[in-house]
Amino acid sequence: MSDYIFLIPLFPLIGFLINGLLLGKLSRPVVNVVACASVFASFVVAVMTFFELTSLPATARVIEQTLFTWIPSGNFHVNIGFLADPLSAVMILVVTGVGFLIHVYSTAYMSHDPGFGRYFAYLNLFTFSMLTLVLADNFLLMFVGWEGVGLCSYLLIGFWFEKQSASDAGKKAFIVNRIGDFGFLLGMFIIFWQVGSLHFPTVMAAAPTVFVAGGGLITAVCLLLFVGATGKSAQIPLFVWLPDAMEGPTPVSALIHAATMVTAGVYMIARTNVLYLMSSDALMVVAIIGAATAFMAATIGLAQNDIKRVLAYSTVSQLGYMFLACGVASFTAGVFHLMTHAFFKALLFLGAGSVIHAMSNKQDMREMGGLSKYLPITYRTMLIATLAIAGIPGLSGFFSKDEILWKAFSSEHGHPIFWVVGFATAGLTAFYMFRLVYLTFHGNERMDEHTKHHLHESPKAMTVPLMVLAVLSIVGGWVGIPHIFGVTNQFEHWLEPVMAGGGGHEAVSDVVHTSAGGYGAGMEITLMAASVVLVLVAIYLAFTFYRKRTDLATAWRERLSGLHTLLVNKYYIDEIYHAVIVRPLIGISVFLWKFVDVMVIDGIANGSAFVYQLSSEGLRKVQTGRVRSYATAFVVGVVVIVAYFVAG
Amino acid sequence: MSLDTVIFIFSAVVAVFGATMMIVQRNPVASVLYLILSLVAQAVLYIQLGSVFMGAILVVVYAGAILVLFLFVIMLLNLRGTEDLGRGSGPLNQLTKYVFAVLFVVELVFVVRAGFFAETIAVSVLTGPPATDGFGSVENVAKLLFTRYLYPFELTAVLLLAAVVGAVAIAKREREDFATEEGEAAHSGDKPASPPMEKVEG
Amino acid sequence: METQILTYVTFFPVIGILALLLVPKDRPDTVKGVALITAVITMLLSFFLWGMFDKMALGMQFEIDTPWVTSLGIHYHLGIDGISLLLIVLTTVLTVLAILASWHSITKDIKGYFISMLLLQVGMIGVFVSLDLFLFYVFWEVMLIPMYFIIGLWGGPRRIYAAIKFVLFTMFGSLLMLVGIIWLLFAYHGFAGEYTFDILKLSQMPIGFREQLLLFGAFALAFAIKVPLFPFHTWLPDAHVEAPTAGSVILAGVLLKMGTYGFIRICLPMFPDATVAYLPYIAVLSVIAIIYGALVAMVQKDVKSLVAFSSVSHMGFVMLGIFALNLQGMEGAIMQMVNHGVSTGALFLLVGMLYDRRHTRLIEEFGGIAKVMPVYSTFFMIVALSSIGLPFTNGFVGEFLILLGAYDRSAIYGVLAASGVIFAAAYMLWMYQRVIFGKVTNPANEKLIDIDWRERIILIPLVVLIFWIGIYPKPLFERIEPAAQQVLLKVGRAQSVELDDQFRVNKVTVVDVTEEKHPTTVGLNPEEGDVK
Amino acid sequence: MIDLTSAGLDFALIAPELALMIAASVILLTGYVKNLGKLSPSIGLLGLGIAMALAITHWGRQHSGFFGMVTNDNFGMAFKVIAAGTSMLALLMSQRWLTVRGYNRPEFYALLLMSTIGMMVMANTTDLVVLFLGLEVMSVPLYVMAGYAKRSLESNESGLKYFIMGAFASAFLLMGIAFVFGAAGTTDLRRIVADFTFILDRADTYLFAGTAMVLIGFAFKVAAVPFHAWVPDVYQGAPTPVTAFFSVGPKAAGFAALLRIFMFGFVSLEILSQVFWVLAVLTMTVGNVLALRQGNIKRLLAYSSIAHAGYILVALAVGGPEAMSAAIFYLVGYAFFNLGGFAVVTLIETRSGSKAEFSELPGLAKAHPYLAVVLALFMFALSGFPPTVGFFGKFYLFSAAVKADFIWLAIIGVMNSFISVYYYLRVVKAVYFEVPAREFARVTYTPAIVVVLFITAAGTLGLGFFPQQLLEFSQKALFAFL
Amino acid sequence: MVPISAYLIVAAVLFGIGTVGVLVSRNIIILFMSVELMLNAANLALIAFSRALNVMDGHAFVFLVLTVAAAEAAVGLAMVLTIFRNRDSINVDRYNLLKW
Repeated sequence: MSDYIFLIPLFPLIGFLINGLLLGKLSRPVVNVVACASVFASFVVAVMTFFELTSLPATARVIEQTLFTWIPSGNFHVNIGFLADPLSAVMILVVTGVGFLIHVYSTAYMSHDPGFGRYFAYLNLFTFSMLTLVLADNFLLMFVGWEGVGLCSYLLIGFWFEKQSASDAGKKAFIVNRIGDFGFLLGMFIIFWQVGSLHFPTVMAAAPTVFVAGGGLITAVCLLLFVGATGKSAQIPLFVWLPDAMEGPTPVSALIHAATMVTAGVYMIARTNVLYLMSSDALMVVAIIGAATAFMAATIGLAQNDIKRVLAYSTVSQLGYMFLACGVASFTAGVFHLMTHAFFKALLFLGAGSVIHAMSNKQDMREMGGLSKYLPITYRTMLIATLAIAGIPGLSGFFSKDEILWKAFSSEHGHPIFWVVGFATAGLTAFYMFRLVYLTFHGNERMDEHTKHHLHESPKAMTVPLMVLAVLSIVGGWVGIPHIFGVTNQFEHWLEPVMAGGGGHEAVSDVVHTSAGGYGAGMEITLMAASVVLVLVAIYLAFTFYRKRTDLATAWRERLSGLHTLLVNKYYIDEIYHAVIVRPLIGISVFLWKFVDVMVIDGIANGSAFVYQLSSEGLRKVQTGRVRSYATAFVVGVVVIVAYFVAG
Repeated sequence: MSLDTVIFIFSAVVAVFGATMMIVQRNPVASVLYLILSLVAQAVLYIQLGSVFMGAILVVVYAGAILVLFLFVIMLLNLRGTEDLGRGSGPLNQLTKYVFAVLFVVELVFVVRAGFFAETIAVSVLTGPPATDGFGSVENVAKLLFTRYLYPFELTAVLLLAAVVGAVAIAKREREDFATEEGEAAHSGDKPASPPMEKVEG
Repeated sequence: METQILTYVTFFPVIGILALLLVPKDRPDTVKGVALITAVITMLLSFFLWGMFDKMALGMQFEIDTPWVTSLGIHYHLGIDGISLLLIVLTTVLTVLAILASWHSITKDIKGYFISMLLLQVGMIGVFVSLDLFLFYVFWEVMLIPMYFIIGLWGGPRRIYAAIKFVLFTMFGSLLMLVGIIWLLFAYHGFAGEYTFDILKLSQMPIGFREQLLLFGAFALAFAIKVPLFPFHTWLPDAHVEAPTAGSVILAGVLLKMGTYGFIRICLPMFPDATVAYLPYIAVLSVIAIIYGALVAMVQKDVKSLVAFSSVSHMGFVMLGIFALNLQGMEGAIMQMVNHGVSTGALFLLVGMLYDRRHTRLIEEFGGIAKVMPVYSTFFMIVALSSIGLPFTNGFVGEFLILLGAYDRSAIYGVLAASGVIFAAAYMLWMYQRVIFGKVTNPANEKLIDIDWRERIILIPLVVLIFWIGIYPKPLFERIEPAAQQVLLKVGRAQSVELDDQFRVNKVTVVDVTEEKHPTTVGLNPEEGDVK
Repeated sequence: MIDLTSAGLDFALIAPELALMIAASVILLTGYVKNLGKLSPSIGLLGLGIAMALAITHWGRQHSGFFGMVTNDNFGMAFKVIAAGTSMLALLMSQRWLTVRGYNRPEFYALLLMSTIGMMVMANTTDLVVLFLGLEVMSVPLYVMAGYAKRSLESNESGLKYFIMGAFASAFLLMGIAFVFGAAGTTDLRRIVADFTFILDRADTYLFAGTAMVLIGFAFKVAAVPFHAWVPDVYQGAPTPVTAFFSVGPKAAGFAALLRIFMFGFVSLEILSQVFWVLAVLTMTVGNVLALRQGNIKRLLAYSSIAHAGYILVALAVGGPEAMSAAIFYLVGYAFFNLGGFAVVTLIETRSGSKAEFSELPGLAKAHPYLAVVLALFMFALSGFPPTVGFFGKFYLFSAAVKADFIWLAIIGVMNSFISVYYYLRVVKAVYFEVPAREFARVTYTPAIVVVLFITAAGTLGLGFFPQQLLEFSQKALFAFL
Repeated sequence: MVPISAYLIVAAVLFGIGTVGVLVSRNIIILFMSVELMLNAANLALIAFSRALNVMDGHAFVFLVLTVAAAEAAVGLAMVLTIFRNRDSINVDRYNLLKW
């Protein structure tokens, strides 16, 4: 009985159709119920799927289902088909689970917005697309979900379309994503013309025989796919859209731009790990981009004052971690961090949402402070999340992040430099996250009276999801406790069948993992300890700067003003893109239109017409109306013709 | 140099002279007279060529009838070349006219001379085969006209009829016009050149 | 019924025209009614055609072949394959919608308008069904006249310029085509000893390489102008901007397809070697058209001319697909022909609806429409997305296959053309943002009424098509695949190419395709055609 | 083999001419008798009808008489039919126009008939003398008709110009015939054909010069560039129905003569093809280019008729039966749509104060939708749009050219008809798209003109849809071509 | 013995003069007479040729041509009459209402 997977994406689709087609005809509670129920239903199915998979033997944990043929064109044959295996199982659980919580949260958060129907329709559509993405059994269907989520993020970012900035951000997100999709498309083309199919199992099976390992072609494929990933998962150079995406409603940021959609890139690389393992160059690139993004975003995060933007950059940074993991061929670690990150980052955003909710839609942390006593639950849950992301031992973030760091250091694709970068980033993360916490919840209350008067803890519908997520952010990591603590890495073990040796080569616990680049367990412990220490230091610094001696913060800001402005302005990357790409493009277009089109081409057409008219005017003058001149013309003709005859 | 030649040269010169004078005259009457002169000279050439009858006809009909018609018209219109024809066309224009006209003459002459030099040509260098008796006589012309050229001869009748009808239709004064009812309304009086006339006309 | 059905489909509108002639001028509603009924019946006939079409069969179906002008071998030869079938249905459907769309917007000389509309339909369907070159040419030209009047009489301020430009551009190409047609006539006579314009017979005839080059040039010019391919596209924006809504819908929806259809039906099968020889140039032009159109569309101030330039870009895709010379490209191109008809048609309809309300199409005049016309905005969003080729909308299926095919022909084409996808998103969404999103700044927009039922009825079928083709295009593919294979097989006749099992035409060589390779080649050498 | 030079005075041979002559005489005799004058148009029609019928009865038979001066063959008959038909339509058109202008007098119809006689004479003879006389019989009445509206300065001028140029041209023609006579010793084309080679090497220069001037003489009649200059002036000035007649009748006759002389008589001079090539290209191009900027419809149609003569000259350049039948086909089609166009103009001109300027057209579509449609039809036919006979004619013509490898000629031809589209569309544009400055003065239809419009329109469309019959006609016309 | 071609040359010259007359004379009457002269030149050629070929067809033709000339003269002069009435001028160049 494995033919019910299609229900997972179907339910949200139904929800979307109901809410979408009957837009404005349904009462608010009905809409809420439809929306949440549909997602919950697919969550249930997802759980069932999960357990069915567990029931199967590890090697046979694949459930495939083909609905119908989508595009049949010669030997190009693509089905609407779904595939559930451990990897997608993890994803659907995260998507539906976290998704459901966020739906619930939204019912309260959007309770005052007139466009709630539209909102939930979009949200369901998003869930549908995301599930299609993770369940697709071929690249093209994945691409469908891939673009689908892009569309939804466009719609949801621009949800408050009357705000110029919002619609701008939406457009930006979509177009930047398109650039990524462009790479994805080309990747697919190569795969198809090489393998003759886009079906995942087929491709993965055929890849080793079709492609030369380390060859240019496979590298091209991986890199092109990775371009897609950078677009979707906001990596350098295409990360610019994510911060702006914060224009959308906060739950949207939580769901799309933290927990699920942005991780699609990671998922896709994990899904195609077979290909990536065949091209160490591609892996190298992925790792470098990942590390660079992680560090850069973290630095920017230091200087942001908008609470959501801080979280946004932290998201970018965390995604960088995941790519770093993939880049060092430790896809398991990547996916693991993906999951934990989904928990705590969703929590953080929702918390931020509740804060903004309470602050009557103010987002600037400089106007906050001391909120802990007004929003106790929010405060506590967010604190947990912060600890988790900072990597305090025992919480989910710790395990996932440290696995990544360790792999970056130890894996044969890894390199100490990666570790160093990751290590530094960990410190930065801890610092800016605690900066956020202190600025928001501690210290004197900087908000104006009016806002202060309205401060209140959010309703149950919002706090309950917070608490659930808090729990998850704590325990979420325990499924992946590394071997050194003498337990099997359940998570790695679970994903093993999907990974072509990637996670598998050191999966079995009792194997002493000297294989990991020849480093011992001792090393791993040391590094772990080091990072913990660094994190604690960072937290202390944040405490001193933003709690104890705020003057220091300002002092340092003065001292490093140059650097500070650079960070505040996000390295001026938006500006650079605008100056280097957008502006010239517009210029060229105008030139093409006004000059090439109007002047050259039409010029030639109308010009030749004009020449005819002119010659017509000229010739008319010959027609003087004097009969004798006609006779002259006549005689000229006679002379010529007679001469011609007589001569030849 | 036989008498023949002398006559030929003389009449040829006269013919050409008359023609030339005709076109350079300002007074039409004079040019008509010059044309008559030229025609008479041509008639002489006809006769030299053994076409006595046609020569006579040329003088009688052409000089006698057609050109008189010209004179008649000239008198009718009372033209004495007094009208100032204004400046003619510009010098360049004139030049081209003359150049091409002359070119044309040269061509014709060349054609004739080419025929002249061609050995195998039927048009013999000399005056051709001796004229068969009665060549160009009235009888023979008549025979031809009423046998072989009967049809064209009849056609000339049609032609002349058409010409007469046409000439009348055009030249006739308006007063006694036949015209249908609406027709009457359309034209009033017969001083056509006057602008109001044009208006009614237009 | 079955035997003559093509005649019925083609000429049924004539009955409508005759009926219209009898209707007095001062009864506009009757006129509209008659026109609409005629169009609907024609549409139903075409559906019937679709139903009876045997998707398994290779070659032409419902053929009718009766002599017309015997002494020149001109036949009244009709017949369709999957490609024509799709385009016919598209034509009939769009005509119905176009007539509905002009219900209120056309006020002056309604009778003449609908007569030209139906006449136009006859011409268009005729082009798609005729298998006789002469007939093809006749329909091709006939269709100019009603379009000339539609633009010139019911168009915008610069309508006269646009109308004349449209006619002259099209004429210019088609006249050379005429010479080509005549040449073929005698070439075939020299080859088989009979006079015929039969496309199927003519495409059996081997033609010398140099002749092929010239003939392909003659035909390709006519078709390229119609498509329109890059340097010949300038008539399109003018025609679109000035034409009334329905005119633009038909123009973009069907007329442009006649060009690409011509390539598929005539140029490729008849001049395979020339096709291969010209391939790089046309492919490059198509790529230019894709990017050029998109870029120029981005900076347009008038929504309609934006859509017009987007058509240039989209038709560039179609051309590229055709000249990818493989099954994917070809089928993608055919799909894209339909898709473009649907999406762009819908876009023009939408723009028209806005124009009916505001009598302007300048982007800066609008903004915040979503607030006042939510339903409209939703439709607009869907159509815009299909036009930028979002998966599960019709646009994606075609574009993807085209790009797939083009990539196989040459990676460069694939890459460059695919970049067009990005620009498409850019100009479309930017326009959408400026028109629909934002606050209502222009007071004139404050009390716009949302679209009424008539307009919804116009749009819903198109939206249904958008998703149907996007999600379950199988029925269409089944019908076009045999046809596409036939075309590629014909191209495979070329000395210079070889076909692999997937009908992928692999270029072998062009240069050494010369006379002696064609023992039976008929060679009138145009160069010697001067004074003699 | 019948004796083509029989002396038999078989009047059956010239029955059509006789019929016309009788009709003309009757008109002239009864014309000024009270109340009988009104009959003269009908009498004329009757005569033309009889003549046409007689001509048709001769179809397929082929014999000669009057000492070989008259030769009946299908070719001649075809052109007789064309001539008769043309003048019928012209006659029907002219009545109304003349009446309004006050020139409705019987001799007009007599002249029309006589000039028709001239055309018929030209059509069925192989003797240059008869050809010359026929030309004169045709032309002299035409001169008069051109100047027939004698109170109109334009008409006077048009008549005079036509006369001067016509006489000038016929002088050249005469000189040419003289030279041919000098070279061949005969003026009968059949004799010339019989011993052509002999003549050629006996007196080639004479022959060449003669041919050249004969060619010029008829090139003038068909208005080939550079002998076209008179056309616009004469066409514009002459009464519109007469112009209609000019634009078809004499052209057809001229082409009959040209075909007869150069496709039969001097067919073996290969130099001809080149000359006609140049003439054709010049004529097409100049005609079209000049027409682009005309403001007067009659003048525009005049230039367009020049251009059409150019198209037909293509056939002469190409040569061969295909081309000739194409030329005949085109002439017939052209007769229909050109006369139709002029009929509309005539109708418009019957309004007082009208000079058939472009500025008078706007509003026509509103005032007379059907008239506008018909006019548009003729314009599209002139520019060669399918499914009109105009398109098929061009198609047939150019296909003949392509068949004989004159591909460049064909291309130049189609390019020219492309240019022509522009100015024909200008007319349509003026009629339909432009807003009238003032109210369009309504025209009044007469049965006659309606009949003309109907016939021409029906011919233009019908022959476009079903050209087969006309094709066969034009091919049969060359049967035993002499 | 005068060679025939001499006559022909005379004819040619006369014809040429006639042509020149048409081209240069602005007086309509003289212009007509030039045309007549051209016809006569042709006649002279005909006569000469028929003499040379010793066939008399030329004579008959000339006879016919004379009638043609007469007819033309009649019609032409009638026209001159009319136009002179309307325009009070015999200058051909003045008759240019119709142009371009």
